[in-house]
Amino acid sequence: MCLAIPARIVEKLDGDAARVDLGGVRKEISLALVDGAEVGDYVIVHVGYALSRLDPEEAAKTLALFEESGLDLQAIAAGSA
Amino acid sequence: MCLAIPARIVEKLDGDAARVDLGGVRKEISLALVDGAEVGDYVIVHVGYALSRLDPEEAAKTLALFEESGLDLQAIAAGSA
Amino acid sequence: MKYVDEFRDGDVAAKLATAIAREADTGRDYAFMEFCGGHTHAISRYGVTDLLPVNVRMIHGPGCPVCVLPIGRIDMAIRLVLSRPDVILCTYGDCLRVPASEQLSLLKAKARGGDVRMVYSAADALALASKHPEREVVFFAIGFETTTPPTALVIKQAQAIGLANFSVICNHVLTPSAIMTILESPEVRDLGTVPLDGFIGPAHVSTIIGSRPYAFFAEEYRKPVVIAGFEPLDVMQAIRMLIRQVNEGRAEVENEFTRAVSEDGNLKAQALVSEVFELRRSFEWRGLHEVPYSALRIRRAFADWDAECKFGLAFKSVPDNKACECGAILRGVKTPTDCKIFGTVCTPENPMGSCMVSSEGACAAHYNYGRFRDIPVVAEPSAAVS
Amino acid sequence: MKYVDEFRDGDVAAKLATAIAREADTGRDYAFMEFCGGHTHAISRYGVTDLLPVNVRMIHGPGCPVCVLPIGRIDMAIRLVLSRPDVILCTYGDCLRVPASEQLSLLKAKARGGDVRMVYSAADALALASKHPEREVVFFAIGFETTTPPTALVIKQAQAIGLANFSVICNHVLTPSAIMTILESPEVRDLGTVPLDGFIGPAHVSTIIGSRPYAFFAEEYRKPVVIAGFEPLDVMQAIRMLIRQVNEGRAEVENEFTRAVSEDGNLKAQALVSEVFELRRSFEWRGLHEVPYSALRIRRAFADWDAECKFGLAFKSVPDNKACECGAILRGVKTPTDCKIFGTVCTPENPMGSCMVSSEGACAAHYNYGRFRDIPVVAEPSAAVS
Amino acid sequence: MAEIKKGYVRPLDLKTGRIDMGHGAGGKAMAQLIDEIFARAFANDYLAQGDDGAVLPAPEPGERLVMATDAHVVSPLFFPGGDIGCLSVHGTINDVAVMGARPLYLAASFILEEGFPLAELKRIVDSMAAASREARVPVVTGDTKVVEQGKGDGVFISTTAVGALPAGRSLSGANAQPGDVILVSGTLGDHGMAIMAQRESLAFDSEIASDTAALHGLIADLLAAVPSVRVLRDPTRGGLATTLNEIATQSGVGMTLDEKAIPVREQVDAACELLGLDPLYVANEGKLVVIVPAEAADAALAALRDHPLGREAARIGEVTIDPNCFVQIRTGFGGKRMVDWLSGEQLPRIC
Amino acid sequence: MAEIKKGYVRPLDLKTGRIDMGHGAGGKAMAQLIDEIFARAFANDYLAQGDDGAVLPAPEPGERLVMATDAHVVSPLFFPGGDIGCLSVHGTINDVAVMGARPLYLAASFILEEGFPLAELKRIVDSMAAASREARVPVVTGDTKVVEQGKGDGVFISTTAVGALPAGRSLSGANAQPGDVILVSGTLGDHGMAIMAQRESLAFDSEIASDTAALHGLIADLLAAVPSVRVLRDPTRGGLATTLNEIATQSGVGMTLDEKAIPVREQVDAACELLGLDPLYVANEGKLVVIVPAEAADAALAALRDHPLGREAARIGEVTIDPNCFVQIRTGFGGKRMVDWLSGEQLPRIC
Ligand code: SF4
Ligand code: SF4
Ligand SMILES: [Mg+2]
Ligand SMILES: [Mg+2]
Ligand SMILES: [Mg+2]
Ligand SMILES: [Mg+2]
Ligand SMILES: [Mg+2]
Ligand SMILES: [Mg+2]
Ligand SMILES: [Mg+2]
Ligand SMILES: [Mg+2]
Ligand SMILES: [Mg+2]
Ligand SMILES: [Mg+2]
Repeated sequence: MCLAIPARIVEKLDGDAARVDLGGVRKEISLALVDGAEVGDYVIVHVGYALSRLDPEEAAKTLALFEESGLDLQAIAAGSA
Repeated sequence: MCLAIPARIVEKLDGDAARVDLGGVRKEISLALVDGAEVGDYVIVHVGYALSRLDPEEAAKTLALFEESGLDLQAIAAGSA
Repeated sequence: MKYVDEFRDGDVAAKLATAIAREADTGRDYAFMEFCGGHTHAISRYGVTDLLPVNVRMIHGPGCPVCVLPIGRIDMAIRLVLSRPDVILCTYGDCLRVPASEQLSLLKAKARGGDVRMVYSAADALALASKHPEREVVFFAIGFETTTPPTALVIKQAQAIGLANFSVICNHVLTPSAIMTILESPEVRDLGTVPLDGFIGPAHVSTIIGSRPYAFFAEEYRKPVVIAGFEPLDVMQAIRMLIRQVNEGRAEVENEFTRAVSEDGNLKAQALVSEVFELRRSFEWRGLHEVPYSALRIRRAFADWDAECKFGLAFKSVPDNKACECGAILRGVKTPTDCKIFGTVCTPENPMGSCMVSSEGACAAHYNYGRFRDIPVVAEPSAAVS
Repeated sequence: MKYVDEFRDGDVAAKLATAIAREADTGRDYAFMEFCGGHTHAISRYGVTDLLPVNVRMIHGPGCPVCVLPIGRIDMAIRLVLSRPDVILCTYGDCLRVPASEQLSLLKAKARGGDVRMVYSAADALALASKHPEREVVFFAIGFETTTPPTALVIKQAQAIGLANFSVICNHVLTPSAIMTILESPEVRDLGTVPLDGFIGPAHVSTIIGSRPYAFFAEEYRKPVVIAGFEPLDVMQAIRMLIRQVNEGRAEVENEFTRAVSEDGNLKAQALVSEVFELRRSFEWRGLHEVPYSALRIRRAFADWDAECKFGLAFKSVPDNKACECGAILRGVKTPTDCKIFGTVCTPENPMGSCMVSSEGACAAHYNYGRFRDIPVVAEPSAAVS
Repeated sequence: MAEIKKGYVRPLDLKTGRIDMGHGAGGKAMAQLIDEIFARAFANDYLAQGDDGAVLPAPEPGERLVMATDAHVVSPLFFPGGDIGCLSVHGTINDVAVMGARPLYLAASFILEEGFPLAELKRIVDSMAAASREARVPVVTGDTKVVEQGKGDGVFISTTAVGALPAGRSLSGANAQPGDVILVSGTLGDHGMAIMAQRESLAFDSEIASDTAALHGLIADLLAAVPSVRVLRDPTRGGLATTLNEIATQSGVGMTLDEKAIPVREQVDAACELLGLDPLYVANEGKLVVIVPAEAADAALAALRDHPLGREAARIGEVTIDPNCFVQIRTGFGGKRMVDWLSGEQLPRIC
Repeated sequence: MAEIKKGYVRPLDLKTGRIDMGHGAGGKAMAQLIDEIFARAFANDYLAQGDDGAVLPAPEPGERLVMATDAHVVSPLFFPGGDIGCLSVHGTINDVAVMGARPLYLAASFILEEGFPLAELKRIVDSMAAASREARVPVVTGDTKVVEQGKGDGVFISTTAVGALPAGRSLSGANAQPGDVILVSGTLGDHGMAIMAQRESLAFDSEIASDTAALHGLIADLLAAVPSVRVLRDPTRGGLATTLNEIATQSGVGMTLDEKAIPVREQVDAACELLGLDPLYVANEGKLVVIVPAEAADAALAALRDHPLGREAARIGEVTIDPNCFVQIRTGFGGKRMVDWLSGEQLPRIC
């Protein structure tokens, strides 16, 4: 449920409005539900509203966690598991 | 101006309404503007309203007047004009 | 169709034609005005001209409600329907194509989104208002005395049932005032540029007003009047009766249409009309300018159903197209072919003046039915009628 | 697409698959419920099942707002829009096909003349109301905590600008109550017919409510919860984290979706929601029957924008199609293929139950993406992926 | 269409069902609609190919192709004497047939309005299929689109017919020559008046029925008897008057008609009087205008009258020399006037 | 159409004029509209015959006819990459071309809504004429109807194309065989997404343009290089997914696709993510699905890539044995799933 997608703020518009970019597609959304989002930030967009900012560091950490499996595999190969 | 056509009343309906016949075509009209029109009478119909009753005797007289020309022609032929 | 076909009989027509030819004095010209578009239409539609002697000339009068409706009245209706999406403007089919300002017409206003609907009868407009209580239904009423009583009736009915969303733009006009205007025109009265030997009087208008109102013209202006039906034999017979009056030096009101017209007319309808309407001090007629006491407006007591009051509509006079000769044609001063743009810029497709709109208009009648006469026929292998 | 494509990487998926296979104890089965349709969709759409060991089974939960919307709520909206031509009913595309009574749906009500419009955003519904002051614009709002704040916002905006022709039918429901209901169900709690070793917790709901609300379940019911994003790698990682908790005997709330979810969630959105909405004592969920304190209604202060008050709408509970097993499926008790009419009478073309509507519904996901698995493949000349 | 293996098990609800947007979206709902309404009614081998286009036998050697198309937008959809379904078959077949060609194939495209009752759609398609069978001109390919409510008017049907024109045959509106005789195959104005009688704003009662019919049988008989026919045309929109003006203009000739000779049913005549219309401008959907050399006129008239659709055929006038291309008429009254093109729309008038 | 001698002297007002009911009534106003907008734009000898049907040279001896029709009802009428005019030419030509036939002639019927601006009509017709000239497929006959405001949607255009199919050539959706290879001629979903971007309710900005194009040139090159092609089809409404399911069902086979190999532009992909749609179900108007025997796949791919319309052609899957006629896909993620028919309409979703 709750289809939402991370998009990058490319322009802040009047009021709470902002323009976001997703793979070259631009759409006007509302920032009324998040504080402090700035141009360049990624926000999670749902039904035309940003729900939260996306934390790039946490994203990188999560991606690194996925790769843990690779590390473990090496450990297995080394017979240490 | 004032396109109007003689049609025969074939049925009296509720209120002032009546059904008239013109060459086999039937249409509902209003008799609100004429008094005393009955089934069988011809009325002059304009924009869905009967404007007056048509007097069959007068119609016959007028047709006869047209033919006067024929009588005169005979008179001419007889050299009396 | 009984009482129709008998009055269109070609054999009788031939006999009447012979009679007219015989009775007309070859030593003089006769010029008669058929006041009504209905007569104009019959003359063109049935080719009556072909059956008349060359010295009998028919002049088309202003008796076509569409033709005399001034631009400003249509503009008023267009402004209303285009500015108020809640308005349904209904009117008779005849009005839809009348040219108004800015190259618009009610038909074109419809194409621009106005809710304009054609009705067959005033009663249909009333029914529409009952059916659409959430809309404002405005009936754009036109017509001479013939068409006025139905309008009076629906206004009374709307009042009786308290139908608040119905109203009427009243454009009803009066025949006698128009005839008077023509008789008073300098061309007829003083200059004599329009020779006028008599009138064919209205058929269906007279079913309502009777034959009496014409007596004044016959007496005061010494013009014979013959009230005639709208079938072609009626017209021919009326011409014959007018020729006789002229020949005999009479100027009387005669009634050829006795099968439907009495001296008094329809008193019930007359009473209804005077209950609902009153005279306007003055009203603009296309071609005749302002004509005093020539039209009706809705009485105060029925003001709630008077769209002009209800919506605060203001009439603004708009001059005709400069090239258009409608005015002169309606007064009998000119004929359609005198107009420089007849048949070129002005056609039934793109009428510049109102006489090109209704098939009763002098220009449209000549364009649709008669313009072949303006062009010499090169050759014709098959014989035409003699 | 940054932050999207990285989380769909097939090479990483293969490594994660190996890791899961290695970490899963072959001596036991694992049954996890993904609460959200978003996860259900990701699993089906990307074929995640193919990458899981056979002893890891995913149970689809009730986390699809379309699937849990009871027939009676849609009926209410249909009755309104069909009985009042002045109403424009707008809603998200997802709601249009949900089957209601009398073989209707909002889409079919539209075909019957109801003015039903799809909007992309609650803001579009508000804009529609400003644009059509002569109409009543009713927004049929559905969704979990994710979709609720935008609805709260437009209600506040309507109040601020005094937009009297806008109102909302509020169907917003709450995730924790639904999870609780499942955990309290006899099948899970007493009968043990639904083995449930842990939950994948909502992604976008949690951006709003944060991770804290799940602590109760972990502690009280001893079930591990991993909040995860809706991309397929997120799902796989969450499964791996759940397997680890099970293996290690832990029952904690873990957060895989730290890039967007904090412990507290979006406090601004939470404040807005509690300003505009209050708890309903009870609300019907499709498949779960009445669930206490599981939904929101519009507060008294905003009653003018509450369509249920404004139009006096009454909810009438309507039983599901008898053959439909949606309820059992939503509680994890049955799977789509347990339903006798799955894929025959009930298809996405003619859904009998709501699980066949949204592509997040368990039945639709299995029908659209997975039903080839139910049928033995005869032969296949080209090699499939291993 | 190919037999589409049903991913749907429940048949269409032909009693209370209605068209929704899904029926035009290209997916399963559309496949089912096509399968259960269109393919079933039109059933023929060409349509059964189920591809984007139908593969069809070409005309005989030496023959040329004739192609004609018409959009049908009639309101009401059902009227005395027919409906939009059979009309859409006849209207296009006739345009091919008046060129002297054998109509071979029909293509049909439907624009359906959301909310349109399936029961009415089925009635229309069945009527269309019956007309196509009777005419022996199969509907070999088709298309269906759905538009939102308020953006259509129930059903619009565009049909295109392809026919084969025998070598050496040349019929064209440009072929009329001074001295030729003008015939019509029967009474005029029936179709248009049958439609107008149904309009809410005009409603009157009559027995007037549309004359909608496929004319290729009548034309085949006529051409077999009188190969020298120069022009054939079906006087549809704009009526006889407009059709004759078109031909006069195309051929650079004039025409003179005899009003008394033009066949018009009494009720059509009466309805025209009521509404202030002229039957010469009222549409026909099963009538033929024939122009033949004078010497062949009697034979042509006889051939027309031998066919059930030509029983009331009449000789109505002659072609004349006229660089102005005017069509004139001798009125029944004894005068003469022009018969011009239809101007604008035929609107009922009060004056 | 014949040169209609003008009973009108004032040209159409192409700046501010609008369609009114008179333009469809069959009289002079219609003649002028046809003359000044349609005949002028489409100008060709067949149309100039001015009769009810066009007389046309038949196909070469031994060739068969192919006939296809489509109604076009797109909204908005103008969109990035095209408009309803060129679309209506391409859409129908393509249906004839995918049968392997040379498209020869087009018939076009227009349903215009009262009030539609003449300027826009002219733009559309000019675009249609340009597409027809470029494709060298003339519009040989046509029809125009006008419907009242609120009973149409600006302009609907139904086109029918006739083509000639060389002897011995047989392309059909029923020809796919297990082991065959599936190709597409380029990126998917461009047309549908270009349209959706314009919808008021969804509006987003992108550089996505419709791919609308006539494919018969590309097809001619392909068939010249690889005569063994078994199936061609243009994946229009319902997208690639529905087209492949149709073919699978017609041929009684299964298919397996490789998701990674399917070309989709980044912006189309992104727009689909935003709206919750799947590019495999989004319409194309200038793309080709090609099914060839495996041994001819490389040659076919090369032939496609040699043509400007096939630069981004790709091999996307294989035909399998499957009595259930399922289309399956290996996801980029490494799993497998079905790709079913489009169900209902593609609606943007929030969940
Ligand atoms: S031809 Fe036209 S412009 Fe000239 S007088 Fe007649 S109506 Fe007026
Ligand atoms: S297949 Fe349909 S009827 Fe059966 S449980 Fe699923 S939604 Fe309900
Ligand atoms: Mg045609
Ligand atoms: Mg036709
Ligand atoms: Mg024709
Ligand atoms: Mg098609
Ligand atoms: Mg409608
Ligand atoms: Mg097609
Ligand atoms: Mg196509
Ligand atoms: Mg196709
Ligand atoms: Mg046509
Ligand atoms: Mg519209």
